[in-house]
Amino acid sequence: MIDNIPLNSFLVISTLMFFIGIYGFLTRRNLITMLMSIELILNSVNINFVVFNKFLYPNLLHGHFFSLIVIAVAASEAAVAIAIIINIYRNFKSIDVENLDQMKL
Amino acid sequence: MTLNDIMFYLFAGSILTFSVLTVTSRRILRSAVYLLFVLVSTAGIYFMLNYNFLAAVQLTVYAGGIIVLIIFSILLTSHVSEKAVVAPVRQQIFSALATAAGAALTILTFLQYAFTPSASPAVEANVHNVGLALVSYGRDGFALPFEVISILLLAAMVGAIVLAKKEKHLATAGNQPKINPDNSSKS
Amino acid sequence: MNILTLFVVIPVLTVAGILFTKDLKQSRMVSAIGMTVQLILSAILVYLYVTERQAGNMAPMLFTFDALWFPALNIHYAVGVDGISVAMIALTGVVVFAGIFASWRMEFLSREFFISLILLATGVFGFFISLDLFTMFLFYEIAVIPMYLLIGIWGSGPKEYSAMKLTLMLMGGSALLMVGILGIYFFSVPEGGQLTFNVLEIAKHQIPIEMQRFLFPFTFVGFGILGALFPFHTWSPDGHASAPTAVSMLHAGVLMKLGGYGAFRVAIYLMPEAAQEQAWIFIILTSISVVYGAFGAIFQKDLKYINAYSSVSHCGLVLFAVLMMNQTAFTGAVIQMISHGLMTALFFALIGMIYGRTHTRMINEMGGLMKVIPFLGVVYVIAGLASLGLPGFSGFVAEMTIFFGAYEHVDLFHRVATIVAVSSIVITAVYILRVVGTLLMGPITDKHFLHLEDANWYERLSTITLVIGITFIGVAPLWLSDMINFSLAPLIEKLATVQLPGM
Amino acid sequence: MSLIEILAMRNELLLTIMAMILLIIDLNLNHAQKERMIPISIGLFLVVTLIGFIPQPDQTIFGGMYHTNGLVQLMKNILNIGVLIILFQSVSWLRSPANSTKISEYFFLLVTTLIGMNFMISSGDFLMLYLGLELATIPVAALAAFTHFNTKSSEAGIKLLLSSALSSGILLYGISMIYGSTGSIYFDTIGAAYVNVPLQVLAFIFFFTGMAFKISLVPFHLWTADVYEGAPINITSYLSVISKGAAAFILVIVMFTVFKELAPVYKNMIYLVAVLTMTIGNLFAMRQKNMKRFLAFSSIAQAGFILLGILGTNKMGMTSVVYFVLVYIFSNLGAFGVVAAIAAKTGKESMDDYDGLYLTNPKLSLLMMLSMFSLAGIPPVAGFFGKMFLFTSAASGGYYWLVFIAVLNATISLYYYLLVVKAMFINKSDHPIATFQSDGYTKIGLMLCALGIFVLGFWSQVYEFINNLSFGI
Amino acid sequence: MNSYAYTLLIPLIPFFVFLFVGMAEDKLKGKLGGLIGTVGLGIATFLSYYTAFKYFITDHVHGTAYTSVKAFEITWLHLTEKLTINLGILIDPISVMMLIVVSTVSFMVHIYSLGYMEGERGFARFYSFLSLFSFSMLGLVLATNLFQMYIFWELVGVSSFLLIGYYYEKPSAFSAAKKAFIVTRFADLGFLIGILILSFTTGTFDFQTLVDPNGPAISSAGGAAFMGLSLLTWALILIFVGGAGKSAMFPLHIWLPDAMEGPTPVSALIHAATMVVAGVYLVARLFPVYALGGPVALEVVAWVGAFTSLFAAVIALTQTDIKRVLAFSTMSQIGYMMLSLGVSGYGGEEGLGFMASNFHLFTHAMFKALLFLGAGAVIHAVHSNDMSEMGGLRKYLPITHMTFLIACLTIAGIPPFSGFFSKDEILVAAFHSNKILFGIEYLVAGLTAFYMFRLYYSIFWGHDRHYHHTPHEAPLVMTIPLMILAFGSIFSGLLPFHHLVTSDGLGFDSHIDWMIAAPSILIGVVGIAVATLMYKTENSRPAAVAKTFSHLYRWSYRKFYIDEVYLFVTKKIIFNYISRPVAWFDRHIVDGTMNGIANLVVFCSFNIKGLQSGRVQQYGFVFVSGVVALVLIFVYLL
Repeated sequence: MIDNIPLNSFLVISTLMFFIGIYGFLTRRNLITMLMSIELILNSVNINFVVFNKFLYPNLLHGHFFSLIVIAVAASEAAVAIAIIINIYRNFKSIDVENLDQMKL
Repeated sequence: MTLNDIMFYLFAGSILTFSVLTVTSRRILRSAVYLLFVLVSTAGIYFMLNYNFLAAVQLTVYAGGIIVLIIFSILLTSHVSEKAVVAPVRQQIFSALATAAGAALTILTFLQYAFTPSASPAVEANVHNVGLALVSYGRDGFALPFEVISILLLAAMVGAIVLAKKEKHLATAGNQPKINPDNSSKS
Repeated sequence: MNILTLFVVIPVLTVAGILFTKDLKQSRMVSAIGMTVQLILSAILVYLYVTERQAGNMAPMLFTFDALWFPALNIHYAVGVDGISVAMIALTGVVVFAGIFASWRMEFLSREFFISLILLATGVFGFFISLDLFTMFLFYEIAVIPMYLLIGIWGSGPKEYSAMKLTLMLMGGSALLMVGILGIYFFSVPEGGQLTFNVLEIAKHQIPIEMQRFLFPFTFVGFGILGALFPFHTWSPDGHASAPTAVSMLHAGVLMKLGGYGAFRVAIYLMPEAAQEQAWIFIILTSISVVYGAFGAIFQKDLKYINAYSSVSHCGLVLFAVLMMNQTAFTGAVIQMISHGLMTALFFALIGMIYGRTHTRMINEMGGLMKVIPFLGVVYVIAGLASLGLPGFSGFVAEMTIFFGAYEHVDLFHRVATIVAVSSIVITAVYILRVVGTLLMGPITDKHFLHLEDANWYERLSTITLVIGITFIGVAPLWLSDMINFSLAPLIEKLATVQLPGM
Repeated sequence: MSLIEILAMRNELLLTIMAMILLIIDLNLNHAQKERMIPISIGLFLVVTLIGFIPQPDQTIFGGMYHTNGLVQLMKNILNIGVLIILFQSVSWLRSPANSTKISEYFFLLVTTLIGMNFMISSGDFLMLYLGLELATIPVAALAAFTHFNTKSSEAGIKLLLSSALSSGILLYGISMIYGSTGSIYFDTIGAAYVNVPLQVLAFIFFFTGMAFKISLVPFHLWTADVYEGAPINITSYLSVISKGAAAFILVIVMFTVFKELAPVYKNMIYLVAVLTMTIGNLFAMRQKNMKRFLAFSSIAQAGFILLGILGTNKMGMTSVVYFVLVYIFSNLGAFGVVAAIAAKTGKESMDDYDGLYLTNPKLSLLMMLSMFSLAGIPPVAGFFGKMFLFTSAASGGYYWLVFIAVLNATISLYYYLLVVKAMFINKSDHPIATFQSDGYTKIGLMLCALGIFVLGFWSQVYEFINNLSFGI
Repeated sequence: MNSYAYTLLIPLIPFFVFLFVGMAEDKLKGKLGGLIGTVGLGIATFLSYYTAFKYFITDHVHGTAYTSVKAFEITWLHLTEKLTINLGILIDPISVMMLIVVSTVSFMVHIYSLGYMEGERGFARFYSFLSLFSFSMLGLVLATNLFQMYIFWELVGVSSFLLIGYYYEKPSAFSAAKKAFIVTRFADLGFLIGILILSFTTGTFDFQTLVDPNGPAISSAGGAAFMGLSLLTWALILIFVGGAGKSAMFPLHIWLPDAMEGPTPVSALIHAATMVVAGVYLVARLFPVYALGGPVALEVVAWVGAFTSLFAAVIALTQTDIKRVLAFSTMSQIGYMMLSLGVSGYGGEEGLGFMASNFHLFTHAMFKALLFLGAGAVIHAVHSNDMSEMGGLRKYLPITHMTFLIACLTIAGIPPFSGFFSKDEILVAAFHSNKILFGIEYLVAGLTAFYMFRLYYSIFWGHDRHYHHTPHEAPLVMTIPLMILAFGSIFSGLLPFHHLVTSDGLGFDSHIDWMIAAPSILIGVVGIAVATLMYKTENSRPAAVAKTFSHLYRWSYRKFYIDEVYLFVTKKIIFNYISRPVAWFDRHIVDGTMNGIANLVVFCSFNIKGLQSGRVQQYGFVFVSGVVALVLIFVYLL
């Protein structure tokens, strides 16, 4: 279907997306946006898996299933994360990551 | 340029644009919506690649589930109009540098590598094949991860519940001994 | 059971026994019994060893026992003794015995004190009986670590600092040692053989010379730190000064000897080629040690510091002798170890006893003690005279043997080094007499001293044991030197085969 | 697939069943009865642990996704014992009113993470590895954030979760590259196809950092201290011992099998990381006054030592790593156990509070001292042997200078371990922690540790046993 | 074993006395300890005389050379393959002669001390030390080899130390003891190094082998050279340094005057008659080696001896402490002996100096012991050492006076007293060797006569001082030794030394050379006359002389400031400029480095805390940077 689009285009996109996600993780002050950055990262990984599967190794569905599992993991991660974030909001009345420095040295 | 190409660049463009917007927008709710767009665009690419099942999952679980969860929590924890505090410029610059370097190195490496496609005949990722693989326990079957992920989901559920559970007796017990007095560790 | 294993078993049993005691009286009793048995056992060992040798047993090690411990790494529990180890064991037996009696009145946490002390002794005994580098290292560390508690808990002055410094420096030494030992292990046999930690096995082959060059400094300095090699000796003055009496005794008397013994048994014995090549560096360092320690001692005011610096000087002489690498010097090194062990233990015992009475160790705060505590005074003078190498005491024998051994080298470098080392005998006399003069002679400086009591029975027992040891060796050294001499044969043979290009 | 083959997964199956049983029983208990969960859970877990010791043939099932052999089974047993001790040690904490309503959840989450680890170390492909890793992390994050009223706890939870998400993102990206360059997610297939080309090295590095995060190697360790300090103490010990041990184990396995062709490259990398880890970990640990934080940093330094075993890339290396992990579990749990016992009774966890502890609580102090010595690698306790063998395997690769640096670091670590000893034995205090009695569970837990610390070293059969199961490149 | 085996008892009896008395010190009441010691030494003395009789008379075949006999020998220690330390007893003319000297003087002192030390605290201790000294000294003279000699040399040193410091509560006494010990120890360093060189050059310690004129030791003299002299010469010079230390040769003499802080009998025994001549004995012992192997060394001996004798005599002129005067006189006389050895040749008539030296040693022991014991009796009477507090004592102390006068005449070389004979031989020997040395000795002879009679007149003549109580003659137990020694002083000159003690064992004929003797008598008489003139009655002449030669007088009085130089060297240089910097270096540099390393670690530890900020995004940043860095390094750089 889109065989004429080079593999590398996908890879560049996913890599960029991956590092954008990391950038977001490193700069967003809000815990939820950090979580969203994580989702970006995972999503870029998924693209990688899917694209590799499709373009290089279409005989088996390894990448496909890997993506599937990653989505599920992402969901459970998000669930727990949000639970904790809400907990934090209860305690701090804020979810700014900068407030989370009670422990340092 | 075929329609497919156009579609691809459209999706690719939207993925990149919205990704950037997600991590830069100062309104959290908007970020969430941009993220939704990214995820939907990704699903579009999956569709284009003919991985319909995966695309569907992407839409339902990711876009439908996670984003909704996130939006709920945003609504719970902040005002809609509230603008997010921006990280200091220094932090932004350094992070940008590090990530840019990382991206450059990674892309460079990718481009250097000569990927060799497998010569074996392709398997279509239709529901039949996917379903079969999910329950087959031989080589290239995914029954085990499929089972294990259920434990993970259960555990996450229990974990989330346990964390979210309000403790009635604690609300009243002001004299509860604090195991970690907050000032004790600021050394 | 193998007699050598008993040397480890008895202290362990003693420790176990102390665990069941309730107060000072009981725990010191158990310790005294245990260590008396140990002393007797040492005497028996000497006797058995001599008889065995006279019966014509020419094996390099006697009473050997070998049990495979970690088969995968070929680690054995291998024990065996030659004349040198027998001598060191006897020394340890005497010093530990005296140490127990010197701490007869250790009121504070007495059980713990005796346990730590005897654990230390266990390590030392274990070290001397080991033939396997691994167990040797194990026992070495066992011996070092109780030191921390002993100084830290029961010490005086800046005890935490001293204890920490001592422990860390010695452990730093064991870092070097670890590299050395592992290196030796991996080159213990020619390519493809079963690697071994056994000293005797390793000695059969030559470690590749490049490896020796790399490993020798590690091993030698590693042991050298324990033997107070300049400039790694600074743990010693502080450590001794802060340690309680018995600990100083054991430490200076026995533990520091681990350094000399190890340098000899491991560094030189297993890597003679590199030793020959690199000896000159360490000869310079040890010559400095010898003179430097003595000069350092002149200036000190604290009795323990004086003795600590004197130990630096004397132990420097041990390493100096070891590096001379001939039969006479080796013999001298061993005798010096024993001699210094006894003398310095005696010194520290006396210092502890004097300190217990006057509550000061500063010599300028004391004076005229000979009149009030004549017994301790006389013994102090004896110790001093022994320390400055008076004939009739062990120090003389040791020093002379070392000097003659060292002078046996015909080249100018060795001879100049020897003369530098010889000159220490004058400096030693200076500081010893300075102490004796200020401390014991002259009028009594403080009227509180008039009410001091002379030594108790246990103090007498402790000191007299050591004095007997010192004089016995000093008067009749032949048996000892012959015992050592015989055991040096394998090493001398090994050294004789060493051919170095361009040397 | 026959039933017998399924039984190869007996650990995971039993633990899953146990988790389910816990949930079901919990539903039938009212608030007052929750404490009954403690003996039930520990009893069940004990059964699982014991069953683990029944010998079992080597098996590979699910087409290679899951495999088990003697070594893996041994590792699972080690983890089981560790968790058992942690369960014993957490009893008094669980009984406190704040937690008594959540006892079964605690056990449930702990057991699920253990299931994750079991899957992880049994994994035969990267998918299971990843899944196990996540299963071993996400519930722990929930556990770390377990104490609601404590803000630090929540903070620890979110820090753990976010950092680990980042790291597993990177790890996943690495796996995707591995997949992209080899076309498989199975270890056996990949191992045959893996060579030293930039993409694959890059993929390996991404993967390695993800694992390094779990083992908390420098510079991927920064989450450790905060999380360890904030989390409930039993979770801290769980993280520092069980998680770390399992991750280190699978890392060694993967490096020895899948990435064996990269050995020349990763040896240098490990050299660098090991030096950094030991040094930085020590430098941080030196100044810590909070015992949990202190142990956190010390465990970072310990992780650096583990890397030494990998450098040998031989049978001895693997044996020494597993052996070290085993010894380390007992030593560290001994230390954590004492800290936990004291914290549970008095709420004190600063080193200054330990002044004069020996005079009031001699047994705890002795155990603490033994643990410290074991961690520092001082004979005759087991830690000495553990460290010694790690050094030996590094030396077998010719890394003498690294051994030297490592032993110097061990010396530095001795410094701060001795600080604890000093506090307990030497320092005087006007207000020492009063003499107290711990409950029976804690005592059993502590005694198990003491036993392990003493016996494991001298009992050479343990090492031999491991050695017979190990393999090298 | 041979017929001399019993000689083993000679040193061993005092040794066991030492052990017994020393250990049972507290239990021995009254004079018991002293009596035991005296009896023990009496036996040893008897055995010594028996040995002398046996060796010189019964066992000697007339006309043959005296041979040396090893009475006893055991191996004490194996040093190297060749070198073995033996302990044994060597009987030959000089050892037998020394045996007589040592045992006689020691026995006299033992008896004398029964009176002199009466009532002292630690009376038994005194006797145990005396016995220890006797043991060591006897062991020294009987040594069969150089190393044994060194062993006993050290023991002698320590017993001297103990005896000088007998009044240990007096700081001056102890510091004198310390000084004596350290100075001689310093000299022994030379001795030891000399032994090292000698033994490795010759391959033996044994005297019999060493001194064999045809043996390997001497023939190997041409061995390796160092700084222009052969190694053997260096060895001999260094050994002489050891001897010079014990014998208080310039510049190692400074301990001797201070050593007078010890009890007077001790001074008589150790610092006049026996120990201080050990240096002479040492050179005499090795004389063939010196004479044949290292003439240069022998020359050094001669010049040092000559200079010391003059130097000490000049100092003795002005001292006021009677014991110090005697001490300097001792130095001067030992200088004579050294000189005599130094000018001697080997064998027959050539060896006159050797014979003369031993002869003088013998006579000097008698009269110097007598002088000291006499001085002791005086001090006993007036409780002071200072000449200015004495005067007119001849009427209170008649026996002491008489014996003292005899001794003075003897030392002044007036015939027919023994000193005349021995000194004459020395002068002859010097005359034949070197005229300058000879001249010096003439001068010294005159000075000796002068200062001895200055001493004599100051004590016994002049008017009475204010004594605390009327001085009275010493008890019999003290005067009898005086009389015996006076007898010895008078008559020992008649002994036929040139037949008994010669360099090669063979006797030779010797007669008094009046060409030399007469002027020497004259010089002696002049010296006495001047002294009489100045000191017999109190007058202003001494003060006038002192004023005329004020510089010389002050230098002499202050002993040429040698003590100050030593003090400067020890206190300033060693203590302040070596020890203090070493201690400082140790504390601050060596220790400082170690602490510095520790501090550096702590410093680092504090300075990396920014890394652990508690901010999870920074953690992430470090994480990502770490990944990037690893990628950069291991993918692209390596």
